[in-house]
Order: sequence, then structure tokens, then C-alpha cells
Amino acid sequence: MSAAPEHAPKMADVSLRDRIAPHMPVLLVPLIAIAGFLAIQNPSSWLTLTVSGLAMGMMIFIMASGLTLVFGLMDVINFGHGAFVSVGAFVGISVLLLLGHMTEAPSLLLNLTALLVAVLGAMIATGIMGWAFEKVIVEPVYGHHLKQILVTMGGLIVVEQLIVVLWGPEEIYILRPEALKGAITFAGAAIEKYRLVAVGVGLAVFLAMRWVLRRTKIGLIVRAGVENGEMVQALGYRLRLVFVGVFIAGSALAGLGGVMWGLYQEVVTAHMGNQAMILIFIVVIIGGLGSVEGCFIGALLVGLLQNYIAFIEPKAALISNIALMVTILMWRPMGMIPVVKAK
Amino acid sequence: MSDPILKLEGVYTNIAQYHILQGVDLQVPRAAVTMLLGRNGVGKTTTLRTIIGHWRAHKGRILFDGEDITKLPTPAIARLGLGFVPEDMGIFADLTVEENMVLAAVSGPINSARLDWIFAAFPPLKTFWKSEAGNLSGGQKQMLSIARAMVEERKLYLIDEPTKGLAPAIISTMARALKDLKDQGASVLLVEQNFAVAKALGDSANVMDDGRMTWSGEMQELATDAALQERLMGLSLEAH
Amino acid sequence: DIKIAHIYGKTGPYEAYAKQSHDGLMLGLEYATGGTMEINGEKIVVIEKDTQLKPENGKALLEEAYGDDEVDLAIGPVSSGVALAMLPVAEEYEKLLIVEPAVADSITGANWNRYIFRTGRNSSQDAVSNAIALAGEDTHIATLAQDYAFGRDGIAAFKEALESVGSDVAHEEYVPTDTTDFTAAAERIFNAMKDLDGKKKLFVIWAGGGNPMSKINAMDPSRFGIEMATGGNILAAMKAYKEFPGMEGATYYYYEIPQNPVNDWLVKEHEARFGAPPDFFTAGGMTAGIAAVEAIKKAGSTDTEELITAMEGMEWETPKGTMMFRAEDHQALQPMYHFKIKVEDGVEWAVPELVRALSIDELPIPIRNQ
Amino acid sequence: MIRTLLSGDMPRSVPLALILGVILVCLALAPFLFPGVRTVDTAARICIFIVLVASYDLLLGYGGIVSFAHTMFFGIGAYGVALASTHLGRGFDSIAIGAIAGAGVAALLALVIGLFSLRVRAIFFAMITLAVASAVAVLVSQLSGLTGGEDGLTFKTPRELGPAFKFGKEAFDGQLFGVKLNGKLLAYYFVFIGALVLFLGLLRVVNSPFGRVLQAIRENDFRAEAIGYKVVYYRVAATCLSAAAAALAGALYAVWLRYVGPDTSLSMEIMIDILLMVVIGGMGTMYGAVVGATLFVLAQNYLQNLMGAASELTSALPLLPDLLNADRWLLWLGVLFILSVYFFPTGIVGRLRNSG
Amino acid sequence: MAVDAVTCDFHPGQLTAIVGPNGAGKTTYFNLISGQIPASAGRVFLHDRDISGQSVSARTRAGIGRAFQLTNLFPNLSVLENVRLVVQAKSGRSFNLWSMVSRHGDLTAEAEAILQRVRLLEQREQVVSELSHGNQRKLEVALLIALDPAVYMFDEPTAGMSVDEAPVVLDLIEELKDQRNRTILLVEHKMDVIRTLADRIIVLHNGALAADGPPAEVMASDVVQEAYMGRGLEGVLADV
Ligand SMILES: Nc1ncnc2c1ncn2[C@@H]1O[C@H](COP(=O)(O)OP(=O)(O)OP(=O)(O)O)[C@@H](O)[C@H]1O
Ligand SMILES: Nc1ncnc2c1ncn2[C@@H]1O[C@H](COP(=O)(O)OP(=O)(O)OP(=O)(O)O)[C@@H](O)[C@H]1O
Ligand SMILES: [Mg+2]
Ligand SMILES: [Mg+2]
Repeated sequence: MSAAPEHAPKMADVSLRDRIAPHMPVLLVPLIAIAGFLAIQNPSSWLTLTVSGLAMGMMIFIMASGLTLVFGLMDVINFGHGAFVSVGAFVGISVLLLLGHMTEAPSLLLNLTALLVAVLGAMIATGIMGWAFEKVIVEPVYGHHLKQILVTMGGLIVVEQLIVVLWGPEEIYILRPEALKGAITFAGAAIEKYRLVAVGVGLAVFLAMRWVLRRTKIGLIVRAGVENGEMVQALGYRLRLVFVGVFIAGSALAGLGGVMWGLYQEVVTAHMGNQAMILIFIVVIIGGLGSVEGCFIGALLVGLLQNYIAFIEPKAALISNIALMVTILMWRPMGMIPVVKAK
Repeated sequence: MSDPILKLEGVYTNIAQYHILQGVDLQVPRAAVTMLLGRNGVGKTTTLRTIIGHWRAHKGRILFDGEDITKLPTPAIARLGLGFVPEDMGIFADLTVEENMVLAAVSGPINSARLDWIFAAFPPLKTFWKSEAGNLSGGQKQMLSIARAMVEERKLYLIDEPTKGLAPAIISTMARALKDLKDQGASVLLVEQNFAVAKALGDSANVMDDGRMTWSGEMQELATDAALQERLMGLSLEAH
Repeated sequence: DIKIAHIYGKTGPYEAYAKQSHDGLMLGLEYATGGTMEINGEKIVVIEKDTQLKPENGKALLEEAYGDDEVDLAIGPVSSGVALAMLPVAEEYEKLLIVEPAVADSITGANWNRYIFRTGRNSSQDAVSNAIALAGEDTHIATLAQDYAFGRDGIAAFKEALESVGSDVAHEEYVPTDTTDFTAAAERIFNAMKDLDGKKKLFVIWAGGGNPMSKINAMDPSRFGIEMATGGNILAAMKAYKEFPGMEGATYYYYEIPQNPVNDWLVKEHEARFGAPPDFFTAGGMTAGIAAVEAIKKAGSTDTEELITAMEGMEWETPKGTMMFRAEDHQALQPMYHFKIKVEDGVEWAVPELVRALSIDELPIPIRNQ
Repeated sequence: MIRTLLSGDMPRSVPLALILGVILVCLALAPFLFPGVRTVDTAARICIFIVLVASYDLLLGYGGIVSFAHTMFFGIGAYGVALASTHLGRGFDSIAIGAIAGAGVAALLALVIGLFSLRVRAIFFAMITLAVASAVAVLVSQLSGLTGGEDGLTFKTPRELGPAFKFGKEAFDGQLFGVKLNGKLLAYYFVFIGALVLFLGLLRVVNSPFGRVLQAIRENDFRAEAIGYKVVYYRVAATCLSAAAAALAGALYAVWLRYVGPDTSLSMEIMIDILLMVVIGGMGTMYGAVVGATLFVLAQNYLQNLMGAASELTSALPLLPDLLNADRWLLWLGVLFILSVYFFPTGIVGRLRNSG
Repeated sequence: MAVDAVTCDFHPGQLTAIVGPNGAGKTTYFNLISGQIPASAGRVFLHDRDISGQSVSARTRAGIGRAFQLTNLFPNLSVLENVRLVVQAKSGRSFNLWSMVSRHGDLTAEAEAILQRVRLLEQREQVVSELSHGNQRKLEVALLIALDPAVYMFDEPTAGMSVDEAPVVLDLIEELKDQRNRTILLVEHKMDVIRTLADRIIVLHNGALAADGPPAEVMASDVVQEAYMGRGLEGVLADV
């Protein structure tokens, strides 16, 4: 007599399809790139579109990563996420304006240093704000999705208005640091330098998040805490603290995304974060709420597809994201790499 | 009896509007296995959960090693040296066995001697060390759950029905591991429905009914008195 | 008292424009009344109302202004959408609405009624002046605009104007209003233009954020000999023009360009009071304020019919020089300025240097309200 | 009689009954009690938003479905009337055709969205509706040939509903209690009666057997399935119904404004307003829609004035006047938003009923 | 895999008790029959009709009704409304959008009659979440009775009920049994209950059918003694 029935997967029965299935989301990116190549037929255009699409995906990923982190790990829908993006952009851009002498100098090193300072400033500001947001706005509504939606929307309005009070109603225009202007051209394709920076930052964020979530105990605690918070506490971990930390991290990531996005747009407004929210939601949904990998792949897909469609048929670009979302949800109703268990 | 490691004094616990515990008194002596018995739904699990802080006692006191832990948050209680094996095992299914164990070793890397001892007690854990805990069989999950509690030395183990759904052979392994723990000087508070196991392991016994402690004494006494068992726990089955 | 309602979107994305517009209006009233804020001994009272940029509010507020507050005339709003919703109210109440600074052609076009005057420029004036500034021998022009009425109308007017000066559009590109990534559009434009000979220009009409100019510029259009071109903008947005020294286009207003007493007064007073030079919408607001005062003075009353009679064909002095309400569609005809961008040290924004003023006579603005 | 009109769903609280009574009387006699263009306009908006919010309450409060596409349906109704009036000429028949067609299209669209996405997780549904609604808003602005794009459509309603139409000259000398008898007055009563009928209709629906099933599903869809209800069908039906009701509210709005545009009827801002009205009023009560919409529309219209006054009073203090600046009214609305979720978790109606 | 290849016929007029240790698969077995979990293999027949592919609600309408082990009601609706909803589900009037609920007095009357039977009539206006645990359990049973299915499935109906409340429910089950045309499945841990009510016992263990037969026979069998009641462990544990 055995104990509970043994779980013994029988490999022989697993078809090729089943074996590919877990990797399908990852494969989608090259598949779409190949499809794009066949449809576009102009190698230099394709190269430009592909690289810039990937870079755009990276920027979206940076903005979305915080949301997916917070939702995936803590089951909190933060409709105010966009406000953090805006605040990040404003703080970062203000810092950059202060460091004008560094950004206007044609030295890559100085420019990047200034950017780094701006990013740090923005992340610290949004991190602190995230902490306050969590304490004041989110804490009382853990576990109530509807209330979370309402309260964080209220928070969004308040923060946007406070930005206007602090920075004034005008849009703030900013130029990119000198060394990040312009493009690198090769093989007939022009790749904006700034996008290469975005790719670097995006990859770094992605790898860092993966590393933290997989290799450190924090990652374990958070992953375990989502599954069974009580047990994690019973092991002696202050889950609440870790969760606040996650919220702060998510907010700081939004701040980082805000700086990157603001510099990409070269103009910041109080509404800019909220305007990016739809795109962020789409990415987070198709990724499978809560999955960093899914979010990453989703962002790349959105970036690529948007560019290809806009090139091939500009009219259809409008609905390309929605169509992508619908298709992916029909294929996998929980998103590509679902993390949070069905509710 | 020396001073108990854990002491509950008139603990009342409500879950939502239900009054579950209604004045529980309990003493857990050091370096011994204390049984907590009773029919289904009398509040055994609730008692353990109240001790570890998952439910809050709204009246009464809980003393651990002389310290009042009634109002402490769960992590703080756990860090005082309590190992908890919940009724549902609390396995982190998405994590590997190794990750489950690493997480349980709160204060640092796993002590390898202790790990060897655990492997010796529960060989399957070694076999499945790198596989996802969710894929383990029920018995193996139960082993993992207890192994997690044992991975570091704790002063007191709270173990909720470790043998449910286990095959007899595994039950005896489990029982031996618990006995090892006791021999190492740890204290154990054990909830057990299986009276045979209770008889074999327990030093003292406490029987609950309706959220109250109805009987406390030596296990020996309860084990030999069928009428008492019948009265306290409705174990009419045994007499059948 | 003479009551004037200023109805505009004080809160919302155009908040900055709104403030300029109101400051300008008040300066205009002050200037035109010689600082007394009185016309023929009657005090001017300005009632402000915030549409929050919502057309339905604009409508209700205008009704309130005419019906409950019994204002003599109303001025506003910033957004064309709000303006279009407000137009029929003026007709219903048979009172004047001076549109400033909403630009849609249809305000003095298809949706016009005889109670509507506009002191602001319309899209055609922008388009025609830009066409004149850009067109030239052997010049190929591609356009990029947002895919909605404002963008399409603007390009249509631009195209019409180009044709009238004997040129045409090589490629039209429209992208969704909220586009942030212009790579695809730029590639399409580059592919369409790279094999053409002669001068190549890409003319951009864009409203709101997501400015495509520098994003496309970052893709190095000069590889294909393509130059960027666009119209003038508010000072804050002109910062981004620093990337385009030598770029040409046409603008509505830049405080250093017009040379006349009104503008001198405006620049001086504005710098004194607000510590910054006046901008697009300040000049616009002032124009509307002066127009209102001059019209009442000329009509000698605030009776609507008399005002209309007085204003049709009226000429008056503004920061941009003399303007005239065209009798047919009540559009203020006004000069525009062909500029060339110069980057000056110590100036936060790029400076549009005057190439040549395009006078009223040089700008054939079609009448579209027939 | 009253019981039947209210479908047996009595206010169950004296203060609530009083409040509702006052609102009803004020709205019914608005043109006479508060003569003035602005006030009547406010009253008409309150009527329309009551219906709109009530229809959303059917979805959210009774069905437990979070949707962000409600303004989309509202807009479809409004555009229905606008397009019909533009292309078929002014007239009551155009209004009827536009309203019915709008409601039909809205219901159909709701059916499609519902069948596709009510099977996925609730939160997905919320986000999907958000995306769809924003796409539709962009679509409307792009199809400017048909919809007038960003600028919207201005159109004419029947002459009888316009201010130029005067009546009762002989009998009352064109005036009644000092109020001019003109088409504007008729338009107001058109809206008022339309809203009243729609609201009572919605009240009936939530108190029908169907409404009870919806409540059951909201409470526990798992168990509802287990006692034999096909949950998806009911959810989809509720979505369609609520969409159609929202479209009719939109039609009333179009009639009142004689204008439609994306900002007026499709914007995300209105969606947030609706959410707030439902929450402030009290979800799942229908009467909450009445209280919430009334309070909110009043605040929206008059909060700015109040704040302007407050700002002047505090002008000596630092920062405060900035925060109280009338232009910052959105800030305080946001604060109100947050506070109301905390302090009125069951809404005003829930509060009144519990204390009563 | 929680339930493995269990084949059984259940007949009208017969009360079958299903026993087995915690986690044996009893609830899962119920879930398979009522459709909450689709079976990965195997079929479910009702009156010789294959209902395996049908949804939960379709199976309910076909005549399979169940009460849940964990109370599963409509917490913010009144007691009467809970039962009325079930009666309404059967009446086929649920897509009626236009008549007032109060016009369906027959449904209300029927619901009240059922509440009378489970002695909950006095609480009919109370909101369920304010009901005591025992009364909620009764309501759980009331819902099933209101459904009046061909197959009744009770999952530990008396769990959490006090000694004086339980008989109400047990009497009701007895009553149903006496109607002789209802098939009743009962999961229950209390052996005395099973002994008085059951016509037949099946024992599940680790998801497999361990025994099946008349009560006396099954309870005496070795497999039950060993697997369920823990007899025979003594030998194993002797050396501990
Ligand atoms: N989350 C909860 N909400 C409401 N009541 C609960 C909850 N958890 C447990 N109860 C009730 O509390 C009582 C005691 O439960 P507890 O789990 O402590 O019993 P137990 O003695 O451990 O029983 P078992 O032997 O079945 O594990 C039971 O009646 C149970 O129904
Ligand atoms: N959704 C699920 N996923 C994985 N395993 C499950 C799931 N549901 C149940 N199980 C497992 O299936 C086994 C049988 O569970 P089931 O609930 O049927 O037991 P039971 O006999 O009803 O026990 P109890 O007496 O405690 O009610 C258990 O080991 C349980 O952990
Ligand atoms: Mg227990
Ligand atoms: Mg069970």
C-alpha cells in the first residue's frame, strides 16, 4: 500500500506539442520577427523596425515590471501605477535640468552619470512615495480588488494634481543628454542611441528581477508568501515587511520607467504615466499577471508587433495591441505565463 | 514537573463571529511529547494556530519560555524557537524541496549534519531534493513539512496531525523521528487523531471538547482506560 | 456694467494655455481701455468659467453666461471640440461669442453662425503660411500628421495651399493620435522619399505631447537628404526645436517678431508682471480683449446686432499688428511669420528668426462657411 | 401603488426615504424651484446620470462584474441619436430610431465582449473592457467622417424641444410661475420622465427573479452554479441589459445637449465618475445611484465655487491657497474618492439603512 | 490523481455512506459526480444517461444535488432568499425580468415550508453571515432539500454541529431515506451515525475503493480496520 498516490510523469506519453508548450511564449518573439521579415521584405527597414521595436518593448517592460511585481506577488491592482511613472519622470527630469552642464557636455561618461543620478533620484522619490502609498492607501484594502481599483484611482488623481501644484501645469520639455542624441547607422538601418540605452537598462532590470526572485531568499520568501503567507510567517519571516519592500520596489521601478519614458518622449506631463497605463495593462495581462518573464515577453511582442503593423498597415496599428491581447487570451486565458492562481 | 515551556491560560479565540476556543488551559512540559486529543472540530487546530499567532486570542494569556507571546506577531513568535507543522502541511508547491528547506532555515545555510540526520529519517527527501514540492506524494509532503520544522533546532514543535493519510510503514518512521526529537531535548505538542500513535508517542495527554480542555493527565492513564476514552472522545469505534 | 464671460478650460491638459489666454485677455482689456477697465464710463466685468475641457460644460456654461449672468458677449475656449459645442448656443441666445484661441477651420466654416467671430488663427492660416514658407523650386514635401480631424484637415489645407503655389505633396503619413513610436512612420516616409531628387522636406503637424520631430530626427533623415519642418509653437515646446537649427516654417507669434506699439507694451508689461515674455496664447488673449473693447466702442452699445454690424470688416490693432474681421465668415485675417530657427546661447528655447512677414494679402485663406 | 412602482424595494430607512423624496421633488419641479439655465442643466444631468449609474449598479452592485466599458455604451446611445438626427433630419422619430438602434448595438457589443471575456478572471474582464473602451474612443476620433471625430457632432432635435419653441401664450401668457414656457422646459421634462421611467424599469429588473439570481451569483457564483444556474448566461444577460440601459441614458443626454463628442460620452473620466457615484451612493442598492449621482454632479458643478471662496479666505497662509485654488478641485475630488471608500464602504444608502 | 478508478452503482432508496481517512478522496469523489472537477477518465451515469461531459449546473438540473463540506451559501442574502433561489432555479422562471419577486408567492411559500422542516423559519429574515455555524449547516442541508434532486449528496452534514442540533439534520436524512425513491450518498466520520443510517458502506483510501458492502461486514473487515481506524498499528509502533 502506498501513501498518497505517487506522482510519476510518464515521459513517453508527452507529445512534441506538450514539450514545446512551456516554451511557446519565448518562441513567439522570434516567430513574430520572422513573420515580420517575410511581410516587410526590406531588410534595412526590417532591421530598424525590429531593433527599435525591441527597445520600445524594453521601455514598456520597465514601466510594467513594477505593476506585475506588485500584482503578482501581492495581489494588489495598482491603478495608480501611472502616477508613479509620472512622478518618476518629473523628478528625474528636474534632476537632469539641474545637471544641465553634465547633460549638455558631449561626453558619454558625464551624460550617463547624470542619467544615473536622475534615475536614482527618481527611484528614491517614487520608492518613498510607494511606501506612503502602501501605508495610507493600499494597506486597508488588501484582498479587495474593487476597493483597490477605486482607492488607487483616487490616489492617481491626487498625485497627478500634486504634480501640477509642485511643478506647475506646463508641460516640461527636455532634451536628451548630448551623447544619447541621434542614431547609429549600419546596414542601412538607423538605430537611435537612446534606444540602445533602453535595451541595456531593460535587460539589466529583467535579469536583476529574475536573479532576485530566483536566487535570493527574498525571492523565495515572496514566491512562497504568495502561495501561503501564513506558513512563511510561521517560519519566522516578517512577510509584511517584505511585501512593503516589494511595493516600494515596484514603485521605484515605475519611477525608473518614468525617467526612461520621459526622456524618450522628451516632454513630461502629469498625465503621461496614466496615458501609458493601457499599454502597460495589456502587457501585464498577456504576460500572465504577476510573471516577470511573461511581462518581458509580452512587452517585446507588443513592441515588435506595433512597429511591424504600423509599417505594413498604419490603419491597423490602432487595434494591433487589442488584437494581440484577444488572441493570446484565447490561446491561454490566464496569460502566457500565469502566476497567480485563479480567483 | 519542571516549569512548562508553553503555558496557555484561559485562552479564548474567535474566528469571525464564531467562538471557537472558550477558555483553553494547557501546559506543555519540557523535553516531552504532549498530546492534544479530541474529536473533529473541537478546536485542536485552532489552539495551535492561536499559539503561533495565526488566530488571535482575544482573552487569556500564552506564555512561551516565560515570555508572554499573546500579542506578538507570528514571525516574532516563530523566531523564539517554535517549529510549526500545520494541518494542511503548508508546503510551497511551486518551490523545490531544497528551496522549501532553505527557506525553513531562517538563520542561515542548512547545517549539513542535521540534513544528514533528516535524510536518514526521510530518505525520499534526498531522492526528490531538486524536484518541485508540489509533485510529491501526500506522505512525502508530510515528511517535508516535518523536516522543515526540524531543519533548525527549535525549542518547541507544534505538529498538527502528522500521520493523517500516511501508510503505516511511514507512520512508524515519522514516529521514530519525533521520538528522536524528544530525545534531543526538544518539546513537542502533537495533535493526533490516530490513537495508536498517540499512545505510543505521548508522555502526557490533553483532551479537548467544544473549545475547552476537558481532561489532562498522563498518557498512560488515558491509554489504559477505555471508558475514559469513550467518555472524552467518543472513541466507540475502538470498543466495537 | 459691461459683462464679458471668459469660458475656457482652466483645468485639464491645456491648463498652461488657459492661463496664458486669460492673462492676455486681461492685458488686452487694460490696454484698450487705457488702464481704466471702463468703456464710456461703464465698468468691464469679466466672469471666468472653467469648462474643464468638456464640451458639455462649455455649452452649459455659455448658456449660463448668456441666460443667467446676462453677459454682453463671451470669449473662449481653448479646445476646438468645446468651441464647436458652444457655437449653437450663441445662435440660440443671439449673443456674440468671440472664439479664441480654438483653431478648427469649421468654427468659421461649416459650423459657423453669424454670432461667431474668431480672433484666433484658423488651421488654414497655419497651413497656408507654412506652405508658402516651405514651397520652392524642385522641393518635395512629405507630411506627417495625427490621424484625426485636426490632422487631416490641416494637411488638406496645407496641400491645397501648396497646390496654389505650384507644388505638391510627395507622401502623406497619418498615425494614431496617441502614437509614441514613430519608427514605422519614419521608415515609410524614408522609403517613399529616398529615391526622389531635389530638396526634400518632411512637414509635421502635431498637437499635444508625443512630439515626433526629434524622434524622427534621431533616425537621421539627413541620410536621405530629408529636412524636418514644422510650424511655430509655444515657448516651452520650442525648446525641442534647438535640435533643428536652420529649420524653416511659419509661426503665429513670437514675441520678438512683430514690431508695433501694442506688442512693445505687451512684452514690457508681461515681463514686468510675470517675469517672462508673452507667448502664443497671451498674444491671442490680448487680441480678443482689444477686439471686444474696440467693437463696443465702435458700436456705441452692447446690442448684439449693432456689435455684429460694427465688427464685420472691423480693423483693429493687436500685438500682431492690424487685424481685420472678414465680413463673410468673421475670421480675423492676420499676418503670419516665416521663420528660420536659430540656437542662441542663454536662451532656453530655440529662437525663430523672422525671414519674412506674410501679410494678410499674401495669405489666400479660403472662405468655408458658404 | 407606490410599492408596485418601486417594485417592492422600499427605501427601508426614514432618512433615506426623505432624501429620495426631496431629490424627486426637486428634480420634478427643478425649472420652477430653481429657475436658471445652469441649475436646470444641472438637474437634467442629475437625471441622466442617475440612469447611467443605476445601469452600472446593475452590473457592478448586483452582478459583481467590474467593467470599464460602460461609458462606451453610454456613448453608443448618444451617437445613435446624434447620427439619426443628423442623417434622418430632426424629429422625434429620429430620436426613437437612434435610441433604439443605439441600445441594440450596445447590447450586441456587450454580448460579444461578455461571451468572450466573462469566462476569464474578473480582473481580466475589467482590464479587457478598459482596453476595448479606449480603442473604441480612438476609433470614434478616427472615423471623423461619420462621428465628427474629436469635435463631435452638433445636431438639431425637434423644434418642440428647443428654446425657440414657445407655447401656452393664450392660456398662461407664455409664463407659469414666472418660468417661460418654451421648448427647453419640454426638453427638461422629456429627460426627466425618460430618466424616471428607465430608473423604475431598472429597479424592477433588480427586483425580479432575474435580479435575485444576479445577486446570488455576485455572492457566490460557485454555489449558484451548483444549484443549477448557468452563471455565464446570467452574467452576459446582465451585461447586455446594463449596456442597453446605458445607451438609453446616452440617448437622453444627446437629446438634452444636442451635441455629442468623445469627451462628453466616451471618456475614461466619466467612467471614473460613474464608479465614484456608485461607490458613494452604495453598491447594489439602486437608490445609491440616485443619491450618488445627485451629490456628485452637484459637487462637480459647485465644488469649484466653494473652493474659490475657501482659497480667498486662506490667502494669507502658505501653500494652502494653492491647494484650495479652484483649479485644484480635482485634487479634492481624489481625496474624497479615497475617503469615501474608507468611510462609506457600503455607501450612503448602506449607512442610512444600517443606522435606521 | 486524487480518485483512482472507483466504480460504483448507487440505487434509489438506498443510503450509501462513504468513509475513509482525511484526504482519502471522498470530497473529490463528490466533486467528480457533481461536476465541480471534470474526471480525467471514466464516466458518470444518471438513470443510464451519460452526464460526464455536462457542466455543474446541467448536472444539477438533471438531478444531482449536493451539500458542501465547507459551508457554501450566499452570505449576504437572507435565509429565506437562499432557499427561495433554489426553489426558483427549479421553477424555470429565473429569466423573468419584469415581474416582481413578491408576485411569486408560491415560490416563497415553498421556501418557507422547507425552512419549517429544518427549523429555520424563525431566522428567515436574518442575513446568512450572521447565522451561527450550526444554523448555517442546517441551511446548507435546506438548500439541498429545496433542490429535491434524485441523488442527494451530503458531505459531512453534521460537522461542526452541536450534539443537540445534529439530530435535526439526521432526522431529515432519515425522512428522505424513508421516501424510498431517493438515492443518498453520505460522507461522515461519526461511526454511530453511519451505523444507524447506512444501508451500505464504501471505503475510500488513497483515492481507491478499499471496501464496499453492508455496514457490519465492512466495518469488521481488516482493510477498514487497518486503513481507516488505525488498528494493527500497534505492532508497528511497539518498538518506538
Ligand atoms: N476559518 C474558520 N472560520 C470559521 N470557523 C472555523 C474556521 N476554522 C475553523 N473553524 C471552526 O472552528 C472549530 C474548531 O476547528 P479546529 O480546526 O480547531 O478543529 P480541530 O479540533 O482541529 O478538528 P480536526 O480534528 O477536524 O482537525 C470547528 O467547528 C471549525 O468549523
Ligand atoms: N485541486 C486539487 N489539486 C490537487 N490535489 C487535490 C485537489 N483537491 C484535492 N486534492 C487532493 O486529493 C486528495 C483527496 O482529497 P479529498 O478532499 O477528496 O479528501 P476527503 O476524502 O474528502 O478528505 P476529508 O475527510 O478531509 O474531507 C487529497 O490528498 C487532496 O490533497
Ligand atoms: Mg485540526
Ligand atoms: Mg472531504
